[in-house]
Amino acid sequence: MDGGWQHLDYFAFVALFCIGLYVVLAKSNLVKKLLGLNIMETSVFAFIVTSGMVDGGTAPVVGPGIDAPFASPLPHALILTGIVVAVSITALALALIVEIKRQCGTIEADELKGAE
Amino acid sequence: MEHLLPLAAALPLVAAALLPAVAWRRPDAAWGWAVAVGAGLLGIVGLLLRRLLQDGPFSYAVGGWAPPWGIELRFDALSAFSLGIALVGVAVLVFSGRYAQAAVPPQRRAWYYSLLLVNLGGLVGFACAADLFNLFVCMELVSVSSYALVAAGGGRIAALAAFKYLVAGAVSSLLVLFAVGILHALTGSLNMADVALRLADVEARGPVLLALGALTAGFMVKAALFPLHLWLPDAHASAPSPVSAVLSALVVKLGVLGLARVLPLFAGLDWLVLAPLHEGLAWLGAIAIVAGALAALLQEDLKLMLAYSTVSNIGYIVLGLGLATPLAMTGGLVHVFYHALIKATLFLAAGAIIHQAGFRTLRDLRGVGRAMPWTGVALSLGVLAIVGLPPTAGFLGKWYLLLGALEAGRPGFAVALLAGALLIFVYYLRILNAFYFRAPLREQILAVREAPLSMLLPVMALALLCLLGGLFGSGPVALAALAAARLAGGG
Amino acid sequence: MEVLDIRVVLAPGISLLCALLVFVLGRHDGWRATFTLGAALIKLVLILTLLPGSLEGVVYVYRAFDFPPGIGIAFRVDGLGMFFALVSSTLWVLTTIYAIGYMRDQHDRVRFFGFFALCVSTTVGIAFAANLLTLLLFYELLTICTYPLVIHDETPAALKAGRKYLAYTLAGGALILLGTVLVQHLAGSLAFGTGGLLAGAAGQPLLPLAFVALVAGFGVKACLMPLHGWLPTAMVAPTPVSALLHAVAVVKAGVFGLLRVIYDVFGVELLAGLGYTSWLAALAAFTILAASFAALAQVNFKRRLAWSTISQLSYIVLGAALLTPFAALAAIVHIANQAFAKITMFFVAGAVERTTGRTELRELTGLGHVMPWTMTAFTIAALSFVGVPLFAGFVTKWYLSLGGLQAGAWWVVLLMLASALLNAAYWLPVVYRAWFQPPRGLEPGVREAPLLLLAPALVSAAYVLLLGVSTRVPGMPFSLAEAAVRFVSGIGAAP
Amino acid sequence: MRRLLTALALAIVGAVMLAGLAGLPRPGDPAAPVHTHVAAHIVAHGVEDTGSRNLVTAVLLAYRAYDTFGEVVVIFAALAAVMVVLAPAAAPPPGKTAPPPSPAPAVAPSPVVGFVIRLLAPFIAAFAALVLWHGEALPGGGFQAGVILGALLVLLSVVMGRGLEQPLVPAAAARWLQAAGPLAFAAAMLIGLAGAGAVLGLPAEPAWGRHAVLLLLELGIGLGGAAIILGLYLQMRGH
Repeated sequence: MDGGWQHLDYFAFVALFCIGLYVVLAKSNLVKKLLGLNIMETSVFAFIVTSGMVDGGTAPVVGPGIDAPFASPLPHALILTGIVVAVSITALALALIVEIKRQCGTIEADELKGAE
Repeated sequence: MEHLLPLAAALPLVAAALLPAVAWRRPDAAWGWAVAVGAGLLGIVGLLLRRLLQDGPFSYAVGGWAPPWGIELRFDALSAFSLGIALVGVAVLVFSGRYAQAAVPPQRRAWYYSLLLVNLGGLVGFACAADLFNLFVCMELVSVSSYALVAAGGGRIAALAAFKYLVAGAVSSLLVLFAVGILHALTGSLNMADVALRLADVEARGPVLLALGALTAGFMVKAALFPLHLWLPDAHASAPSPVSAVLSALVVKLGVLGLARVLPLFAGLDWLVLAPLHEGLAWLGAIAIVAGALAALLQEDLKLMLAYSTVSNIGYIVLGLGLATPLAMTGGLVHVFYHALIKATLFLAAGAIIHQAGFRTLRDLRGVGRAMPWTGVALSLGVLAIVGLPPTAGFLGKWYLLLGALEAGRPGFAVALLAGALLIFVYYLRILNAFYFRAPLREQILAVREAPLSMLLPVMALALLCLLGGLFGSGPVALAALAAARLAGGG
Repeated sequence: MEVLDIRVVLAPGISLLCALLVFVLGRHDGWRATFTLGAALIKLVLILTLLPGSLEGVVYVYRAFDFPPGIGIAFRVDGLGMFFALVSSTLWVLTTIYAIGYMRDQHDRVRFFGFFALCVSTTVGIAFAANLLTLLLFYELLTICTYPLVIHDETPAALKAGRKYLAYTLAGGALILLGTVLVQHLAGSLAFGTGGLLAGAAGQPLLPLAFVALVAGFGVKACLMPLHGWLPTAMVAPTPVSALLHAVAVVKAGVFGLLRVIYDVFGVELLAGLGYTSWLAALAAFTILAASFAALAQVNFKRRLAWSTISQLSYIVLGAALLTPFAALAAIVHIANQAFAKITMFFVAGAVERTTGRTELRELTGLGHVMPWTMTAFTIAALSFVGVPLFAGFVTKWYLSLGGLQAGAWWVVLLMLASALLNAAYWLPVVYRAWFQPPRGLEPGVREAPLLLLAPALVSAAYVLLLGVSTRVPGMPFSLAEAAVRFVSGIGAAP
Repeated sequence: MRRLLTALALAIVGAVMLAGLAGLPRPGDPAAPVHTHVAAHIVAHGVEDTGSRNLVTAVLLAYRAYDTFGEVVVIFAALAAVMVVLAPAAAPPPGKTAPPPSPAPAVAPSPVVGFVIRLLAPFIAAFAALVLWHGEALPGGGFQAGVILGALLVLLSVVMGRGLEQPLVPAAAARWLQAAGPLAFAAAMLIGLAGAGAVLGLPAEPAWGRHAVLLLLELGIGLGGAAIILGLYLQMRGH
């Protein structure tokens, strides 16, 4: 807690995370739930990338004439993986929504509960 | 020889990707391919296990990059759960041969086997991971394949359950990823041993607590620990039976193993007292035992009963982790392994019965035990084992948990555990009564035939393991005690 | 002296093998009868070969499985276990012959005889258990194996009785498990034969809990009031099953477990210091009287037998709770005395029911004229219950009184007298009416019971007489009981 | 009411998270452990160790190649998952009409769009190749190239009206291409085992060996990714 708030970036992350979680919990439409999930995912990715940045740094590509401080390459690699996972889950979720729509005729969670 | 460790997970994963291409011209080849890969996995795990028993835990630096720069894999006593994964995996794959013909539409079948292999590979990778992010990736391999497998059989309930499972699973995965991010930001490392070492020097308390909370919550959802179990019953009950077996026997254990992996990270911190967390886990576990058993008691659907019983059994395991004495944790971890075998037996036997009879509620299935004597024997053995009757495998976990509760000076938990066990007995008795001692309601039941050999064989083999696993259970117990000692000793 | 001997596992193993054979090949009546009877005889012979050694004080042991690691499923034949095994395997032969006759033309005979054999296998397992966990294991298995027998008729009443039976016995099993875990926790071991596992644990706060859990757990099957409720309900089972429940296996497993708890787990010295057993003795005394009064009120033959069993079992509990050598002798001997007398009664009840269709006590009137042999057996058993000298029951009452006096509890003598009177009150009138009143309302063709039903009853009745008169004959059960008492450490040699 | 409670609960969650995160090192602080430990090692030795100037690539394909392998399988699993969920069930559920087989796109793309895309196609493909090829030296790499190539294939499928029954890539070949990523990694595992003595290691000899391995991996990831994206599109198009 060195001297007050130097963490505004994290504030944005928390706000995004909570918005996403709210959408997941409160929205009835399954597509909106999925969007909320994506917002949450984005927020976590942003958090991890943020934690790897450095003041005045550049992308970690070494070459002639580039030797400033580099942003940590590790979070970038992690987040690339994370994004791929998120995309995969989104694809699967969309497929499930299509299937639910075809089988039940609706994608509203409230109506689905009644239909069960 | 040591190179087998990275290949254990890689074999099913690569084979999974190749399977649709291999099976494109010859759809029948999919099953044979999958079974062969499962057998190969079992062989590799067997070799790894032999080395573990001979030389103790061993590590592998993938790509030759020494930890913490690269990814380390580690095969220790906790990783020995791989044996359970491989055994259940082979049984499920063999069983699927006939079952999938009826339950999975032909155009989905190759993909179904492919996803099963991805699932098994991810599980083995998870059990052997010594790197936080690797742990996460393996968890996602398991999760993505599990969500989809739930819906593999088709049907509206399955699709809805899969979606529910997906949302709960994705949020919990995010929590874990978030915690991994925090730990990385605090220590600059991802290797678990390294993180634990460097975390001890971290002064900031807030982020550490937040990471601990996020990890615990995330893995609790994965483990379906009461009250975060709501996604489980529908998903496990509506999936095709072999998938239910994998989910209930193996996939929920991910959460428990994950907890057992990450909690020691925090053991080196002087200021952090884990006792309240343990206390909370113990209570949740005890409540889960009773609540899961009560919920199971109210079910009429055979597979829903089994699904709720999983909630109850996860309670046993978590109670063991929460009591946090060596004996209690031994009990919990032994039950991780044996519950996998037992629940797989039960779900596969139930699957065979539902497959042959075409009914799935206890009322409709009355009298089916006489029509399918061998499957019935397997199911009965599984029931006796899950109830924890000596000398079956299910008793070992219960025994050490009880001793552990006394060791911790908490006889109250021992009594709760016994009460839960009695409740469990009551609802399994309903199954046996319906199958053997009640007159059939449906006349079709009388014409039901015994399951085909490819289904019967894996079920019988697993059932036999439930029995013999208890009688010759000193090996798993010794391994669990080893893992428990490491956990209790602070990693 | 401990001797490693494979016969110790063979004895329960033979019944297990028999059960498997019956399940797999038992569709044919002849084969099934051969397996069952053959196994019963082989086992009896096997146990008899162990007898001479046992009488000399040899303890046979065998360790089977390391389950759970460090404790193990192990077998050990000492005097007490030998006595129980001998009684149950002798009775198994008789019950098997009887059951073959009784179950003719019944449904699901394969299942019946399969589980029947399993029950006996587990009973011998209980008798030969070398530690508390092995005892618990077979005790639980016995519960499971008797369930299909209790609900054999599959009527709603049978299923209800089965549920009640399981609810009681499984709860009891859970209590025993709790007690076992407590003992392991307190003593660090579960092995019998040390004359008191918990001897070093005096003063531990969990000790009373362990005692209550174990006594209540075994008390369920021993029908200690108020845990007796399942037994009268379970009377819906076929008669051989009732015989099995009452005489051979289930209830005896309960009292046997209590004896183990008192003599081997806690030990006489520790219990004498703790004083818990005076409560147990009081409870047993109450059960003896209350169950006798309840028996008086019954008009159905089998139900009166059920209450009589509850009363008789508490003789054994009382004997153990008094903690004196004579009382211990009475307790052990009564395992046999009650078993043979009671099984005679059940054989008679079943024979009468199968031959005449009669199940009520007043319907026995005059049957002595039609079925003299059957009613002779009945009379012998009744006199034994009353405690007439030269009959088996007298031996128990005599030594129990002596044991009571040894313990300074003079009220035991009065209790024995009162119990004898009550027994007389509910058995002798039946005997009188059977012999000295004319038969009423019998169909003309009714004759003596068929040989398969009659012979076991007569043999066991003869045994009742033998037990009563042969207390000084070496090699008879009584001498074995004496040997057993000598080995129950802390009690000292019987005279 | 329920929404209010949810919002309230989330506000608490947010507050807890903020309070926890406040203790983290300031983002951008060069002295933070993120920069001084593993990352510092990679920055210092990455080029020398792996031969890749792009350190993200070095992490992805060398230091943490095992994770990337898992990631590639996750993409494949996504395809398998969508296939398992959406592939037509043999018999339609009773009471429901079978879905119409692969309906034509509701709006036919205008000829202008079609022409422009066909015109651009070679350039897009070349761009994908560039991104892939330079993945070791510039920001970019297999994943990015795969996405570009996949998008191209999807666009072409749209304008040419190609559906499941007549795909751009023949189905049998597509199955192998979809497995390209895991296959490339499997090959790299064996090469590493033979050439470097460790699964997924980079061979020291010959000099071009490790470049070849990295390129192989990039290629596998790119082609596999593109094939999977096309497969996903085709499967979803039917609905």
